Amino acid sequence: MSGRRAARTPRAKQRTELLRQMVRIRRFEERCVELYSAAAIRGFMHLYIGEEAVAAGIMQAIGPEDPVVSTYRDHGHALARGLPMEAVLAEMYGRTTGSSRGRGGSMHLFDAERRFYGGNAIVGGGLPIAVGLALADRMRGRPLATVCLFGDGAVAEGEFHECLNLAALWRLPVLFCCENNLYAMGTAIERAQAETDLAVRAASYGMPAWPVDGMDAVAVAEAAERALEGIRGGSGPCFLELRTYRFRAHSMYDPDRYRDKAEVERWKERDPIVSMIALMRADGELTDPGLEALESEVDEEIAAAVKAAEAGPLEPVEDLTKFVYSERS
Amino acid sequence: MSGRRAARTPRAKQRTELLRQMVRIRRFEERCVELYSAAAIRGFMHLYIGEEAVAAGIMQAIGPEDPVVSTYRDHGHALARGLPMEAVLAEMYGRTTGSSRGRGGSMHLFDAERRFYGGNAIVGGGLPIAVGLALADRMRGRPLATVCLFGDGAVAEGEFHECLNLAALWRLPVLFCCENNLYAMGTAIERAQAETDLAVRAASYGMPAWPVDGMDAVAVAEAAERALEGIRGGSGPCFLELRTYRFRAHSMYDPDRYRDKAEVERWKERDPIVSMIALMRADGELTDPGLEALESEVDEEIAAAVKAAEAGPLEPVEDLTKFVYSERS
Amino acid sequence: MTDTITYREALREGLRDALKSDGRVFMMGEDIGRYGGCFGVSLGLLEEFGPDRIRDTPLSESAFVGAGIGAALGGLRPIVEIMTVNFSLLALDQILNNAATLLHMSGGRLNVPLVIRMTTGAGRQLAAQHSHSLEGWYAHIPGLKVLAPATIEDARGMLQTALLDPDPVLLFEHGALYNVSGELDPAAGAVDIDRAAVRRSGTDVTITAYGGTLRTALAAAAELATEGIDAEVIDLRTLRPLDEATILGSVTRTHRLVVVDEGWRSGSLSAEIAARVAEKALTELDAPIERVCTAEVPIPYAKQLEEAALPQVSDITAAVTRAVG
Amino acid sequence: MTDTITYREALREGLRDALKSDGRVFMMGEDIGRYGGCFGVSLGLLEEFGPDRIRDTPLSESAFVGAGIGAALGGLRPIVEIMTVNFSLLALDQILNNAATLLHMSGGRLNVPLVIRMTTGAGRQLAAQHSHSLEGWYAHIPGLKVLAPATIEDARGMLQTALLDPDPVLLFEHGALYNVSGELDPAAGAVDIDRAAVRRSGTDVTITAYGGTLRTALAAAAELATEGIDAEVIDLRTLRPLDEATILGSVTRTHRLVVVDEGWRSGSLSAEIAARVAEKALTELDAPIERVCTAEVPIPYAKQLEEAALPQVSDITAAVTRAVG
Ligand SMILES: Cc1ncc(C[n+]2csc(CCOP(=O)(O)OP(=O)(O)O)c2C)c(N)n1
Ligand SMILES: Cc1ncc(C[n+]2csc(CCOP(=O)(O)OP(=O)(O)O)c2C)c(N)n1
Ligand SMILES: [Mg+2]
Ligand SMILES: [Mg+2]
Repeated sequence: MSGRRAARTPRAKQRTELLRQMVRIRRFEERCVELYSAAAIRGFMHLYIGEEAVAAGIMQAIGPEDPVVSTYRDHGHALARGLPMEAVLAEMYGRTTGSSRGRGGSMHLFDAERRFYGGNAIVGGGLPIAVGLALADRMRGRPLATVCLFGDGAVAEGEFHECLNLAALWRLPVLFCCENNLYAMGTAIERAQAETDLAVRAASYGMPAWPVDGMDAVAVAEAAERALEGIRGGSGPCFLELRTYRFRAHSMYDPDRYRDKAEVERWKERDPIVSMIALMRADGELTDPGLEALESEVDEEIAAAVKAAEAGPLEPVEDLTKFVYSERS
Repeated sequence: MSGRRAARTPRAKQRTELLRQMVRIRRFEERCVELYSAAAIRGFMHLYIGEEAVAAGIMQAIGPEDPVVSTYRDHGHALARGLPMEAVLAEMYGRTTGSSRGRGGSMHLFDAERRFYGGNAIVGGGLPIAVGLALADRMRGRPLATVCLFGDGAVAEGEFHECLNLAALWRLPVLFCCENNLYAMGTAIERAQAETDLAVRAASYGMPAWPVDGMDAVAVAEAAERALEGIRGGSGPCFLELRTYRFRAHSMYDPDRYRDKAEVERWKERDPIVSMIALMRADGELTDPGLEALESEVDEEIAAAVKAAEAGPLEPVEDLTKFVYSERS
Repeated sequence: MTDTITYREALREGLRDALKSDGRVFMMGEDIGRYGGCFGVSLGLLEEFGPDRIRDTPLSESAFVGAGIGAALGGLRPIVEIMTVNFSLLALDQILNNAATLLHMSGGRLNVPLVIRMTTGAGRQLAAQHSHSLEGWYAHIPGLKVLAPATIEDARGMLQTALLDPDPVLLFEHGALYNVSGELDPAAGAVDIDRAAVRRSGTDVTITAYGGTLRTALAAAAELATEGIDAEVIDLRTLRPLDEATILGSVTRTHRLVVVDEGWRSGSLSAEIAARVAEKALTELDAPIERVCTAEVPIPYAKQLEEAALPQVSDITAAVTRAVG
Repeated sequence: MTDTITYREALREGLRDALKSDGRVFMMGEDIGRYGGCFGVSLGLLEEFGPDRIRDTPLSESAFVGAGIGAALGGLRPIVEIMTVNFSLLALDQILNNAATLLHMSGGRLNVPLVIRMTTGAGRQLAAQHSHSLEGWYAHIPGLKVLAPATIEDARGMLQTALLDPDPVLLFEHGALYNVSGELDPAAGAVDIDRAAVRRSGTDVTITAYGGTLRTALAAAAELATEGIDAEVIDLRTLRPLDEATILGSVTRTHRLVVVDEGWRSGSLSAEIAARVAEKALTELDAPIERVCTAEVPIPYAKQLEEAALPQVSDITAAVTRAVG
């Protein structure tokens, strides 16, 4: 483990952790693509590759009790939040060892203990839930903040508006995190939003709102910390526009015909993992052996997750109707 | 008719017409209250009394082909738009001579010929329709503007947001007219909107938006004219916040417990009809006989409408299922 | 000892009991506080329990219903009021895709102990957009329980049972019932919601009804009795899950079935009841199943048209007469 | 002469025909243009007809469905695509309270000639929020027509008929059908939407199905034939208004009925069909009505669970065997 030696300062520790989470997400999803091709994973699968800095940064900034509400593009959020990779992958395999016992799949990861409330496949559908979670924590006197993640496309939905207004009106502790990757499926933001400066829109509800470089995990973490300070201080919700980009197609079904290849390449030059590695190297916080060790640890974690997922049992069909209603105690 | 002699200048003519419309609405609704007590009118009935300057001003500014989309508080809009009072009242009587053959009642006045598209009892429900009407006129190359009326309460609905964005994005010719009477039923605007300056909110979609004194019919008409100029020039939608007040309860069922009586009295001092009369008198545009003549004309119109409504036939119950689907030709 | 009390007051008592006995319970909805509820059900509760627990919301059905789901996930016991079923469509995505689904979709990891109340039904000349009876439609959705209190006792008691439920429960209150009064033991508490109730026993024909149509069905039964026809009247009470056993048991005794439903005929709950009987008790039937439902029209404003559209006593007696004829 | 063509292509041809032949027709929906439609149905139409007539919308289901209603009122013939039925709940208020209601509520003064297309159904492991079959639920609403093309011919032809209709028409395309191919006369045009179609005639039992379940029903019938059971298979085609006559006629000949429906059993369209038969042809039945529906669960992701939830060939053959047994 000598390669690690470089990482000693708090700053270096923080960056190492951000890097580790981003690499976990990236490599995990690269493996998922193979597993999808091998038909081990089915259904819709939306990759987070390119956007890892957002999940890494946000999840580093929040506490273990802060609720998180995610979308169908949830692998990165779930992993960075601390859901065991085994449970995530087993879910995508449809096994009872999955985080939703195989009933949810890629788009519906849950973890009540880690307060990870899904995994929602209806665009905008998670926002009201986040508002309610924040309300509950506030009414119960718990000084927490709910993190609500959603895309630029969700901003056009009526629920976005209703929820920003309600959270602002009631000064609820919600951190609205808009992952602006410039596209909603094949629709570029200019063709969906009359005002493409999303922070301007959010600010019109009377809450602090600002754009953040979503390709820079440190910037994301710092922005989230600053936002959380205000939220925990009781000043109401806050909105971050995390400017990012997805390197892959919208889903495994998407032929990706609507983007200019050159645009994709330009964004890839800002790969959040590559940038972080470069930064840490420049600051003497990362050595080659250190990086290798980190990567091989991640690879081991992935290999173990695959093995465990494959070994996970399938729910017997007799149990199909379980969990439609709670079992009476 | 010597009393009329005062009204000669274009300005005087315009004001006389505004006054006439406001008096029509006021007296009509006062009569409706009596008719409601006498059980000639039933169901929900929402009075416009106090807000007459808005309908009078807006309808004066638009052309005969411009579509209008209204709410359940639609008597004033309908009358000022030119729907025959007889058809409006017969509708509230539930007669076949009503503007909806008695099927709609107070909340659902329609007139295809005058492009008056209801009368919608779902708060916010008319906004998408207005967007579509504007789209149709634009695609058909007709240089028209759709007027969309709704209350301050509707601003909290998701549809408000979706429609303002869509209209702004597609630069559609819609004049959004928010009748801000400070209450949505019993809920004061401060308890419903995080940002109570509604023009600020609308402007965040990138459209011109400004507040207007909704107790001043001339100001309303001028604002609408200015807005329509831009809209017809192709610059996209516009939003007017018409600051007004309802003097009566929300509906005939409302005990009006949530407002301070002093607040109501303060607003009544700004009665749009009283102010207009005072203004016109001061400018020598209205004489006492002129006012009396105007009022008695209106009273005659109302008396005739009541008579006609009472005489209107009821739809036979055999025709209940008519108009569920169109008759095939 | 019993008190005379209206359906509205019984509901209010149920709400008050719940708010008093469980600190996790709170209410949320449009005009439930300052206004006192659009039908006056929650009048006085704001003053008694304060604005933190009696929350007036903006006109944002999707947001506040969804917030109810979130608050339930967060450990509270929200009672959300949607003014009327007519506006619930704006929140339907939250109800179907989240409230009804989260337990299963999370493999049992998340519960949504949420109660949603709404007014339903026609009969007050409120016209097409304000007269829906969609409770039977909601009863199509797995994961929900759907209750329709038709009596004073159920108005007070069902809410308490609903609040004990770990899963989302929808409560439909018929708008025509609020002013109905009756006797109630002030100490009456939670009621069983698993079983339908035989509100009148009889031997000649089974009439099922619920919510707003129960009184119509009972009136029809009384009229039929004068003609020597002895009708059994079942109050379904819980529309999902249906208490099939009580219905089938009755049909097995009477051999005739008339289903009354304020929903539009095609695809209403009445169809499900008829289908269950046709599947499970076909040979018991001595006459075709009769359904008395609302005509398939958007409800018109004009009084005579609205009356013609809705199930009336005479429609029920005519159907029974056909069935026993 | 016929061409081999997929269901997806047949739909596209139908759209192209409509856009070509009527300048008032235009399309609106999420990702129908640049992306080519989430299932590729509208691929190439943007290039052919331009962005004014092929309009990509923001994610605002209520606004663009309602805008379709407004555009129809304004004299155009909009075809609105809601990506899938799962998202249509967000637009349900517009569909029920405006599209379905305006004609009646205005006393016949306003027409809404609007076509709404959406994908429906499960079977691709998309889990609870992306697997609804709500077409039968929509068939509850007066004022709407509800179509479910199950064949290549109907995929192309129903759209044209729908566009000729002065009232709102909903078209449900089952997601599992897009890649199915078959023969079609390139000149094939509008089809009748008033009648169900007997896709296989038989004498022993009537099986009704529609949309995505038709193929399952036909497969079951083929299997049953090898066992000497001759099933008649009816494709409902139009779910509202139901062609009751064809169903009753068939049952009068076969005396046995199995209703197949991908909706959740309780309150699905299958219930309405069973109810109609129990009302109007009770004495024709020689066996209880059987329903083969989707299990009453939010559809799970795991393959074996999803399969267990949905109607399979073996479920149908088992039901038929019970009915004729
Ligand atoms: C209400 C709704 N409409 C449409 C869809 C189909 N859909 C799934 S993801 C998506 C794009 C969402 O874009 P965005 O919010 O920007 O998130 P991103 O996928 O870019 O992360 C669409 C249209 C859906 N799931 N829900
Ligand atoms: C979607 C919806 N929710 C609730 C209602 C009940 N309701 C009718 S009018 C109204 C208040 C609307 O206030 P506002 O938009 O300000 O219009 P105003 O009545 O003041 O003219 C409410 C809550 C409704 N009709 N529709
Ligand atoms: Mg995006
Ligand atoms: Mg208002």
